[in-house]
Amino acid sequence: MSRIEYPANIRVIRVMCSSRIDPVHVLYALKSGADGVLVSGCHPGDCHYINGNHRAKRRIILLKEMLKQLGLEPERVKIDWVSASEGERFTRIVKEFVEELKKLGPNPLREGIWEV
Amino acid sequence: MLKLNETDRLLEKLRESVATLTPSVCYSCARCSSGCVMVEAGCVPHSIIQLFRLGLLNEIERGLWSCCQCLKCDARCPQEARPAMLILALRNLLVAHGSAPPKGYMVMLENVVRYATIQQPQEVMNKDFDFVSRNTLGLPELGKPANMEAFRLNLKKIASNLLEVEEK
Amino acid sequence: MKYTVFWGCMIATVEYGYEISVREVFPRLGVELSELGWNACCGYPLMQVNSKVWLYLASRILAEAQRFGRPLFVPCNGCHISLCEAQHLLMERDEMINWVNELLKDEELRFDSGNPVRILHTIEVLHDEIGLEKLKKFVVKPLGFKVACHYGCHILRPTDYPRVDDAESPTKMEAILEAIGAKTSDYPERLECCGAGANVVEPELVARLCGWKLKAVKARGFNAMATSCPACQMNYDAKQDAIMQIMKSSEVSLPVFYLTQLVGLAMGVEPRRLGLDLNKSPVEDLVDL
Amino acid sequence: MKARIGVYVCHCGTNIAGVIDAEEVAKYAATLPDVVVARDIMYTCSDPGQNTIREDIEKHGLNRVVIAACSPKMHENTFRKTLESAGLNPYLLEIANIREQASWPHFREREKATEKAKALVRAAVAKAKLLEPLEKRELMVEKSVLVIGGGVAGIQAALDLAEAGLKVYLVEKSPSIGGHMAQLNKTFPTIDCSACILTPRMVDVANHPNITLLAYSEVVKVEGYVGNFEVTILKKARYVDEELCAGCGACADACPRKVPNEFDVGLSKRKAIYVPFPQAVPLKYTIDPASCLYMKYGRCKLCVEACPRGAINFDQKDEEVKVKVGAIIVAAGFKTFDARRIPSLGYGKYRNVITGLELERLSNASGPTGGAVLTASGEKPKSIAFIQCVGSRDLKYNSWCCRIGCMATLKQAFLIKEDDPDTEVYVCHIDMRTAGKGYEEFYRKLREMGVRFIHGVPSELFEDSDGKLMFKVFDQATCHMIELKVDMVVLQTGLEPAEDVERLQKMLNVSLSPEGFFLEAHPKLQPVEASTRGIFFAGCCHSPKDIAETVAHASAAATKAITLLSKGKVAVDPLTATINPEVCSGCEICIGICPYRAIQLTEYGGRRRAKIVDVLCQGCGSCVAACPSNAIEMKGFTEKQILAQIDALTEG
Repeated sequence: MSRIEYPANIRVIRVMCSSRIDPVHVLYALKSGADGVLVSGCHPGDCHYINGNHRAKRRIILLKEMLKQLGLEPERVKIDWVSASEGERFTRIVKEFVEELKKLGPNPLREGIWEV
Repeated sequence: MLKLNETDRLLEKLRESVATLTPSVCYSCARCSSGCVMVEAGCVPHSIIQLFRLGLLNEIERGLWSCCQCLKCDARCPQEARPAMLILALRNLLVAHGSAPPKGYMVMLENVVRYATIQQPQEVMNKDFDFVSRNTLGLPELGKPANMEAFRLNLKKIASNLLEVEEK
Repeated sequence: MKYTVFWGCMIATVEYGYEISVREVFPRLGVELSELGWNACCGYPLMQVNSKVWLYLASRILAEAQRFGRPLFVPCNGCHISLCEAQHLLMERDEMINWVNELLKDEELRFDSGNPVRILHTIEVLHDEIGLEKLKKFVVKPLGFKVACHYGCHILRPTDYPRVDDAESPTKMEAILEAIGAKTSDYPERLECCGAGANVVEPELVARLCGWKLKAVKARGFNAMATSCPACQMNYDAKQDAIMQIMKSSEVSLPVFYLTQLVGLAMGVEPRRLGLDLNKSPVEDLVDL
Repeated sequence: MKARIGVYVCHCGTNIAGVIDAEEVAKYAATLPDVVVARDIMYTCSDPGQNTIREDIEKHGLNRVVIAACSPKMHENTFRKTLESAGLNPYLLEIANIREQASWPHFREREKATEKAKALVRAAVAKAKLLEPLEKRELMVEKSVLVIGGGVAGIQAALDLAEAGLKVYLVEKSPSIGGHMAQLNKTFPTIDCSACILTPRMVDVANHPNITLLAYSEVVKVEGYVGNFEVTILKKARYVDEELCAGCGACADACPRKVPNEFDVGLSKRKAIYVPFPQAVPLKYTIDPASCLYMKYGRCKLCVEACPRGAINFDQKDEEVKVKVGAIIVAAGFKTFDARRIPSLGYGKYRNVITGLELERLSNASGPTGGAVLTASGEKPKSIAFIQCVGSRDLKYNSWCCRIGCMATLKQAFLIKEDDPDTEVYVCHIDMRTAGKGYEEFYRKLREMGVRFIHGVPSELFEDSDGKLMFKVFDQATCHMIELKVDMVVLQTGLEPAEDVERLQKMLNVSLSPEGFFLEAHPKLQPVEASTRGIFFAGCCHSPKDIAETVAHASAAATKAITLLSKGKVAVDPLTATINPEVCSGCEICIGICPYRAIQLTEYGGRRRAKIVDVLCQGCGSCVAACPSNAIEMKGFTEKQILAQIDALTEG
């Protein structure tokens, strides 16, 4: 990827396809104190694994609904599409997401205010 | 021999204010200048971009005010470098830093402060060689802004440097 | 169709032919025009020396227009780009709105970003609002002669917000002229600028530029030229004598009309009621004054 | 067995160490639980780097290796081999990508980058602890290859493959192979006749026993995976029996219908029954149903009467052909930029503004004018101006360089000057790009021949009433506006992705670069491979190329396919899903989810249970996340491993 800067406070976990991501992983990350979780996959219609990204999208949308019910900001979870050649797009998405999370403030789960 | 005045503070200001424009992407294909109607008057858009990048501001001033802002260069530039916008920004900044704009602009500005329009309604000659005015043509009077005082104050606030110079 | 009209400086102080013909023609086509109540500079020429002056002047017109709740009809190309660009800038950047509204307070005006103004140019009113089919119904004297369209730069460019027609292949003006029975066609010099923006510093070069285009239009077999911008009209029409002197040539002599004057003629309006006696170019070659 | 982990932090020269304190990261790694040895190494992928790892495995009895370096896409395989050679299962490796994910994007924040690198290493160690040895799978492969596209790239690839003994299916959508090269007159810089060097190869294709040529056909469906693709090809009806047609042309002589000839870019006419050009391969006539009078109006059939062999058959139907292949080479070519999109240059409006490809046909002896370059009024132009980069290097259209426009113009200028040295030739250019063997020399020659180069491009063209073209161009060499009036203007239009690229991309499940060309797996080291195994790219569908580069690229693609298929089997990653039948409830949710239809129902202990078909599973993990019983596990990306990574990354 090209050397384009993005905020240094994101940590990456590699999976082969966004559809490998279980909503449980996202909840687990939030519970463990991550301020937000970005799920990034191939563009719709351009999935390396045919249609895994659609599955991932459906799961994340449902998860966001659940977060609402739990009283946690659904904006803490985001799914977006970035192909291997779109360094600039990735950077933009990460920057925007980090900005959004900064506005939301720290994850209440981290402060131990809450228990799931 | 041209000298690079990299340390010029004005240049820094200029760079800052045109940061949103992208003159750095120009690679001098000269499509802008080839289509420019004011090249004859010393306005060569791609040269202006290059002079700006090299910091040769004194060279830029020549020809800068000839641009007629038809925006053709902006529309045709293959790299979207927007030469006309750069020229506009440079004009603004030179004026802001004390360089006098061509007289015609000052006349318009003073008239706007005085009458709200760039000039007062003129008498014009018709085909019968009679002078006619809005009134004789039956055109209604177009008023001035309701609060001319506030209008003038605002303009003086915004364009203080230009208008003060004039008052002296 | 009810619009608020903003005339701007050039039309209201010297290019009366445009105002007269609009006032004569538009009501006949079912357009109701209400006045803004005052006239003031749209800021466009002053953008060159101080963009803030421009933004202030343009915003106050937009703010005033918002009060009327009608689309704003702007017959001048310069005013059109000025107001469109100012609104584009205001809608994009909140800090601009705050700056402008701070100034407008003293004038008891306020720009409301939730209520953008629909800004319409003459060509848009005739082509998009009234429509060609309706326009054709008013034609009683199809023009018959061949007219070259001169759009003027500022209703076509820039390309980063919507303009009146396509920047490289506009068609609306030709369509209007054909609807009123004129002949027209594309010609290579069609999109060339009249140079009005440089009148302040390079009047002679601008004159030669206009002369070159008039000559080309004539050589290509057109009987007249139509404009829809007071600055362009002034260059091609009012300055034609000066151009002839500078170019030392009579080949540049050509009738130049406002688009609305031609529409009026086709509708059977008496030429003087369209301000045609104010045109400096030899319009009498085609029209009985 | 207790995990004994070795951690290697790579400097990657200054790529990583220029930003990240590799030594500190290594020191930190040494403090992590189960880490036995941690080192920083200048180039871990180099021989000495790999040797260090091997020695450590032996000396310290390492049973897991963590490498903090570049993207796993770069060197995961390299290091797996390192482990294997040291007797360790290659899947006991975990890579922390501290280059693309830390040193590159955070090069201005050294401390934060180092912190991030530590976190990524911590996560990799946490995952490594839970890694399990996996066994590679081997698949049998079909020793045959599908080549999509019959231009010079497809022809070259097909011949190379066929010579190597592989069975080749060459699919071309138009009635003849040959592609753009068949349309060209001469080739630069040697001025070889394009057809003379291409047509013998076309004939070779037709005659080669290992090549099945499917012209006038399109690939409509691709299923399967590396080594075992199942391809459906639609063979369009020619309405002419290929077996019977002898290519005599009596039918075309009789056909009354004339339509613009695509091969001559519309500069000449062809009949409704036609061959695109006389040297077409296969030399079989085709009826174009859109223009055939009989097919449109039900009357005519003059061709049927004329054909001495009764080859014409209006009842012919499109036909589906299914083939099995082990690899696919995509050689789908390009299209030229439509100059109408830039109205200011007057193409389509002014008669004497033509494109480079049109000039190619005009100057070709087999072209519409028999090789004479003529203006619209049929006269020989006394002056010609070339305008470069039309639709290229332009953000509004195609941002990239077309790579061949400069040389194509030089070649065309050469032919014009050679024909008549008195013809004035102007070239308006941005930069002249003539990198290539013998290219710069050719450029020099053209300057010697008196071609006038103008450093600048015009903004617009005007047509004078005499049909001549006038334009102004600002020449940077003289700093003057130059006004020109010429008889003909040639727009050297750019190259862009072919029309059906997106259809192919979806069908083949491969990626496109932002420009819309096919994206290779690695720009330097895998220039012909798709990221989907078993698929290769050749020629201009991958990026603009001249003929020499296209041929080299096509041969490279063929070689890669030959290498892949030569052993008769391929090893594939063991990173597949597995289902624990004890836990599975047989709900079948996973079956509907799997995009590869790799899950089947089987009997287990008298009950219906889902089971993964190993060879079909591609390891996406879709089913794992969907399984409500947590019965599915993903090798290499297990639930425990992922949660351990999350724990490690959210720590601190």
